[in-house]
Amino acid sequence: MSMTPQAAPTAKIEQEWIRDLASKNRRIDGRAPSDYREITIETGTIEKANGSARVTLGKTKILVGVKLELGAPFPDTPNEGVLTVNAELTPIAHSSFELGPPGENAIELARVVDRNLRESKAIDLKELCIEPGKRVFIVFVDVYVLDHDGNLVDASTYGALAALLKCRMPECEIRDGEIVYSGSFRPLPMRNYPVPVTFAKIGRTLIVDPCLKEEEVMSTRLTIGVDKEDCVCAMQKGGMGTLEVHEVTAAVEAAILKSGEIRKLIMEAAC
Amino acid sequence: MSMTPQAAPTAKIEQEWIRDLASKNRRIDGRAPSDYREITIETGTIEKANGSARVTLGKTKILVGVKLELGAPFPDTPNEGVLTVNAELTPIAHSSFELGPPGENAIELARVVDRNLRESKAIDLKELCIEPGKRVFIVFVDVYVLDHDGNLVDASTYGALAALLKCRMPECEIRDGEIVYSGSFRPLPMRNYPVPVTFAKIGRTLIVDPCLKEEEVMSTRLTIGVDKEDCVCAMQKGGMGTLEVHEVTAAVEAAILKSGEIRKLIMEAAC
Amino acid sequence: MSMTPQAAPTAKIEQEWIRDLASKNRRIDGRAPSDYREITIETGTIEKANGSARVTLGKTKILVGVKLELGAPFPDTPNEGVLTVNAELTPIAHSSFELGPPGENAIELARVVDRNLRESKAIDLKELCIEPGKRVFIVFVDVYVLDHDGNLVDASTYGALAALLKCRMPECEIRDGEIVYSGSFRPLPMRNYPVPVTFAKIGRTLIVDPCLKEEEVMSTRLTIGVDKEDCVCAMQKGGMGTLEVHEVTAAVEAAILKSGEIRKLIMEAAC
Amino acid sequence: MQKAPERLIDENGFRLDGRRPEEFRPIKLQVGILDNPDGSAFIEQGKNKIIVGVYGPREIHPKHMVLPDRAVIRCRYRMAPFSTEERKNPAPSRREIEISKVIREALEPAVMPEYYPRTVIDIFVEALQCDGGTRCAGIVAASLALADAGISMRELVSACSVGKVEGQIVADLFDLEDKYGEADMPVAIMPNLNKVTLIQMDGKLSRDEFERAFEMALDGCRKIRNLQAEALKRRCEVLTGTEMPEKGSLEAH
Amino acid sequence: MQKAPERLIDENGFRLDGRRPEEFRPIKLQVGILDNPDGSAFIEQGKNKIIVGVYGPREIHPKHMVLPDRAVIRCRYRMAPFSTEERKNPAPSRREIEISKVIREALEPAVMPEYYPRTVIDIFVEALQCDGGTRCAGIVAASLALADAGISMRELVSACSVGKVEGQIVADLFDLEDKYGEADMPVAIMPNLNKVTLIQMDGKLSRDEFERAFEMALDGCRKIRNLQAEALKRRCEVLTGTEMPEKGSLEAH
Amino acid sequence: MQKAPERLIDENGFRLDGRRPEEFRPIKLQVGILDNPDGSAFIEQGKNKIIVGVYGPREIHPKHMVLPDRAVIRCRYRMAPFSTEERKNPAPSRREIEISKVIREALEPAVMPEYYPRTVIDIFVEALQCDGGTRCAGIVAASLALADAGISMRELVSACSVGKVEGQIVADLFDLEDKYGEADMPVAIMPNLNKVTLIQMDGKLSRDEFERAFEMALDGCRKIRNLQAEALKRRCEVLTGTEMPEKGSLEAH
Repeated sequence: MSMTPQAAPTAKIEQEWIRDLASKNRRIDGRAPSDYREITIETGTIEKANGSARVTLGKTKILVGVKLELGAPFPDTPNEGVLTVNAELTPIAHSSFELGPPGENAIELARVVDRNLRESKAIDLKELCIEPGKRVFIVFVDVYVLDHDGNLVDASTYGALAALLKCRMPECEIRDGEIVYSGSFRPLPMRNYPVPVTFAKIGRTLIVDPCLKEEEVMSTRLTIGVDKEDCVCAMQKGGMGTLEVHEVTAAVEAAILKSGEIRKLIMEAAC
Repeated sequence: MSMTPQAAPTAKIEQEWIRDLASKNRRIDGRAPSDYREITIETGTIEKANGSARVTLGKTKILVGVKLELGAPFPDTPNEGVLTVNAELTPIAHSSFELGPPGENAIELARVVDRNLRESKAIDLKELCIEPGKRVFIVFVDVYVLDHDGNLVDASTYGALAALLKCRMPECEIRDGEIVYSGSFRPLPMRNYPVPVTFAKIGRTLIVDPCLKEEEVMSTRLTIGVDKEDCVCAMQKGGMGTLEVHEVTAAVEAAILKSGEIRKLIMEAAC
Repeated sequence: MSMTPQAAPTAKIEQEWIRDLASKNRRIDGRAPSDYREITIETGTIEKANGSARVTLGKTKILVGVKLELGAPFPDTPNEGVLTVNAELTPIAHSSFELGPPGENAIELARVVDRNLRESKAIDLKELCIEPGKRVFIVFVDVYVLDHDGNLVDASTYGALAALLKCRMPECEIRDGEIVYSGSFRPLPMRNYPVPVTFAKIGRTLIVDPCLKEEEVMSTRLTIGVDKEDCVCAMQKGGMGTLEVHEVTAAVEAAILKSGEIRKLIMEAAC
Repeated sequence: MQKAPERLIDENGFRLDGRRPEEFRPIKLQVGILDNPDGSAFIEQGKNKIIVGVYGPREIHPKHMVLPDRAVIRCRYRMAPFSTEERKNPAPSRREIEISKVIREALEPAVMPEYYPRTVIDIFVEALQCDGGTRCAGIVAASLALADAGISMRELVSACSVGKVEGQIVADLFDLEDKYGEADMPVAIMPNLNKVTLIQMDGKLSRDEFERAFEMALDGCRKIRNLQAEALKRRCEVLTGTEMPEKGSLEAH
Repeated sequence: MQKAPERLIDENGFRLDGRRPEEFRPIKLQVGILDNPDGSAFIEQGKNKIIVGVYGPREIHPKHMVLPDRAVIRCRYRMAPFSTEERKNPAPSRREIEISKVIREALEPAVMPEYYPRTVIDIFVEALQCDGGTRCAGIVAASLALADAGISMRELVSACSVGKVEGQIVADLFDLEDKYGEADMPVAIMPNLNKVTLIQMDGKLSRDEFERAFEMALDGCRKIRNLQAEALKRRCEVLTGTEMPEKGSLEAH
Repeated sequence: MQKAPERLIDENGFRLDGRRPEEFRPIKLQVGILDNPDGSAFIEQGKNKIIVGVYGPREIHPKHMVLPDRAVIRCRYRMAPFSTEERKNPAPSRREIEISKVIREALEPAVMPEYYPRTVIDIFVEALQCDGGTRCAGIVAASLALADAGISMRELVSACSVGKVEGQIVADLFDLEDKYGEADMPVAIMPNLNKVTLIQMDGKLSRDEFERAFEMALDGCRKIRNLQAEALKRRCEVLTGTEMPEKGSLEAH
């Protein structure tokens, strides 16, 4: 059951200060409203995964592992592989993260990452079919949040995209009903590169890439996923506040601009 | 773990009054001890279900949906379809109903509905077999309680019976190991029409069809399911009280009489 | 999540007394440090199981049932049957045992029993294969603790071993892809007979076979499983205390000696 | 199992259910249809059938969930096992958990929880039959149920979904269009305050398409606002005795 | 896997286990066989083997479950994984949950919980081997375990099952008869008060058959009442030192 | 799927990863690599990659878990879904539950919980990649994370695994050796106090083999103790400003 969250523990006075700065288009770490924190992306961290990437976004640290497994397709898409995104807010990443099955925040995170990848048709799932209706590759994208300083959606999606770009799938064919692996590997059939840009509304100001303290003050969050053709492929409003109509359209415009830079960064890290 | 329930919130004085009335064979809503509240049954409410029915029993409101799916038979009955009854006490139906997996009351409700249908052999499960040992129809009967004003067992079973009577199963056959649907539908093979009659013991009086306030006062509940041949097909005593031997036999006699009227009503609604 | 347990409810003064006795190599029930309580083993208690045994170790009472079922092998051992050990600390066995899925103590218990059987290669799992990669026997060993007075690991493993020694598996073969049972039975292919010996450290004294009050006082527990060739096949340290290096080696030596006696007792009970 | 239709819009511009691209499905609304909840409402929108019950403000358990200066709002969106083409497993799905959250966040801005400190307001959205756009329909009915429960609100929340099907921007996608179309975008607003309280999007829209779709959604919400007001008015008339419709029917007026 | 037997009653009127239709299986009862519980009992009835432990009256956790004027009674019926033909999954089944409830409700009328306000009495029924009629056997043993724990009771609860097999009313069905027979009816009473505390029925009985079966069940319960009294007497003798049987054995006298 | 290798030690006495029997894998340790936890550490040992975060001493919820005279220590060992050859299901396995317990019990003797009554110290061991001996590696890193959090400790806990492969006693088994070898024995000690805090064994060792293996493990732990001390020293230098390495990297020095 979804429930009004407890108020953030940040001191009121610090919250006031963040709001005050925002009203002057300024931020606690000196960034402009449209600035991202430094993004670093390393790939291949986890050798046992088919693909992996480690992303830092300021102090936020994310690890993504991609595993391929054989399994059955969904009955209504017998010719397609399966994409499964899972996210864990590990308890080391923040003192408020709890043990147990994923809560609504982890589920929303996984579903927004999934939406970006799926709706932009980032992976050509048809090419993951080995035997129609029977055996396909299942792509497990596991997002592991290790240190939480805000904007998990963007960091996680960048990591997932980088890990997928680096992912190698084993070549195989069916002989006499049995799977035979050739021993060689090839990249996943990546067709699109969705890049979300996340905004936080503090007072009347929209900023991008909020850090955790900014998230604790923001009234509303808006994530806009943009694909390689500058089309919007995913949107998600979060938080208990509202948006003006013009804020939404302005955010879409800004996201289209911003996503290009970040995409370049991801593509470089993953080649 | 089953546990003595908390006392009902009804005011003591109102409880006294209900007991007092009962001792004079009277009831808060003016009914005689052997009177049911008004029963209305509508079918076809849920077009996406194979069968459905909405029952109101006074202010109690129940919705039942029946879905057919293909699946494997139980190993010890390879030639029979499968009947599965599930009941949910949705949290909108009463302020005391909790979220989460079904508790003992929901489970008992489902099992008594199931017992009525199964033990009276209401459905000829053998006719639901498509390929012995491999593929049969699974009949999912889902009872959804929407507004709780007592006597959920009777309302739910009436709804389940009506929904099953209205249920349409797709005609199909096996060709080369694959299921081929003809596109036409036929009724389920209904062979019996069990009708439970539920009694509540208040003081020394047995009444039928208790409303919620009566349930909060009753010491004992007794449900007697009667089939179309006036045989008893299910019984269930509930509550923390006792019954006299003659009360049980009197209830059986009364149930056999009463069930006939109600069966007629259900059959009319479902044709 | 594993967690420091609450202190035992035994009175401090009794705890002091037990420690004091231990320092003089004496015990509350008059045993010497190296003495086990009386062990009784009965087999065949549960006729519906393929094998069963009831063990009493002083006042500790354990029941073990073994069931064989057909199932699929693990993908990486297609020619081997499957051994599965499960343990339940039933709530009748001690006032502190809680309902619900097995906690860490029940899981550790099951895993140490499992480790003794598996690592000593007690069962030749290859002989449980019926159709490689498809159908094998799964051996379910279910340990049911009925009365807890300490040293559950030893009692449970002795019970599991006795039940397995008494277990009868149905003879069967594959004809035209179907399993055909001959109707006759044979023993499980038992190849080894692991016997754990459990030590408790109280103060600086190591005793064997602690009763519950001794367990509540001990700082450390050490179980050493010994196979029929006097090799160590399993070890498990428990508790929040430490062991001296020489204590470990002394315990191994003592366990090898002790296990022989106990093995004889189990073998006698199970023939 | 449903099969993918060959075309979602025919050569005359009609959709599979006969609607024009910009046409919304008819909506029936009914307020106050259950006896036990403090407020309730029912919405039928095409084949969507959703019933919402609200309990509260009431005491909260366990106590540590109390917020000292406002009501806690809880929301659960739930699909009945028989609500979909294939039977839905009764265990809560990730989809249901996410939708519960976005519905709560779409309604939070309209409620005035500071009036009810240390209490909880529970919103139960039961989707009895699902045919596309149920989160929006759920929000529309939940607004009414909150009002029926007498909870103080700044404004009603109205919601609808728009999207793209075979290259065209269309209103109010039903199930097949949602599944096989190119984009789906649920939007909720407080129409008289002109504030967006929900926006999500799945699919692919150019910036221009997005703006046309967004405009269509805002228009749709405003129209639904009128239907909501009418439904509340009918409910008031019932309560004040002006009219006496059949109480408790799942059929809307 | 078990197969359906061709006949359940042979031409001489004997059942598969050699009993006459009206014949009950032999019952062995033992009281006080476990050390840790406050009360315990063991019943063996044919192949049924059930052990019951009672803890209480004791403190209740969590505190909000307290009832101010009486003890809470909790009951769990549980089938061991090895108790049935096919291994039972250890997760609690719906069957076990229902039986826990009906056993509790069968025992509640006999206990005097008003003597123990603000406490809990826990009844754990562990079915070690199941062969038909385990809820009745569990009630019989639970009554004894409650008495062994020194809980004040109005009367013992006695229980047995009757049913119909191949058209005949028969007593005390075992597993195969339960499965392939025509009806099974578990009944529990407080014999000296002549009150029914449990009645359930599965199957098909005409009114006349029902009355004959019910009468047979009442008779059976009264006989079991005598066995229960004897078992308690033996326990008393042990406790007062009159006799000293092997303590802790799962074998009954 | 991995296949069983034909040999685990070649004719020249080298293991599959090129090590000599008595040779440990290289270890990289880094302390203080996460911002949110009170203490953190990272260990890389061959392909093992494990990160540990410690929170505490902090308030404990729920309150009834409080111990009046000491801190509660909680520990969770967790394998990431991508950490193993086959993807690991995210639900906690019995293996993880057992390892959480033995890690906690291996660390408890080193911590001085009596300094922090009524609080909890949480130790989260996240195995990001598993290649044999992860419980030992986790203990090594957890010790450092506890120290980094400023928790008072009697001594560091050092740990390593030894075992038997093709008849030889070998140090620090990696995954394939663990799986296809003859024995695996994880050991943890407080080296300067010479106390064993963890010992487990799976497999088959004669008494003589056990003693040689145990000695090898004790030696290994003492060497790892030095690496731990160095890692803490580096961390101190960072904190006191002597040196400024890249903070937050998962790469160890």
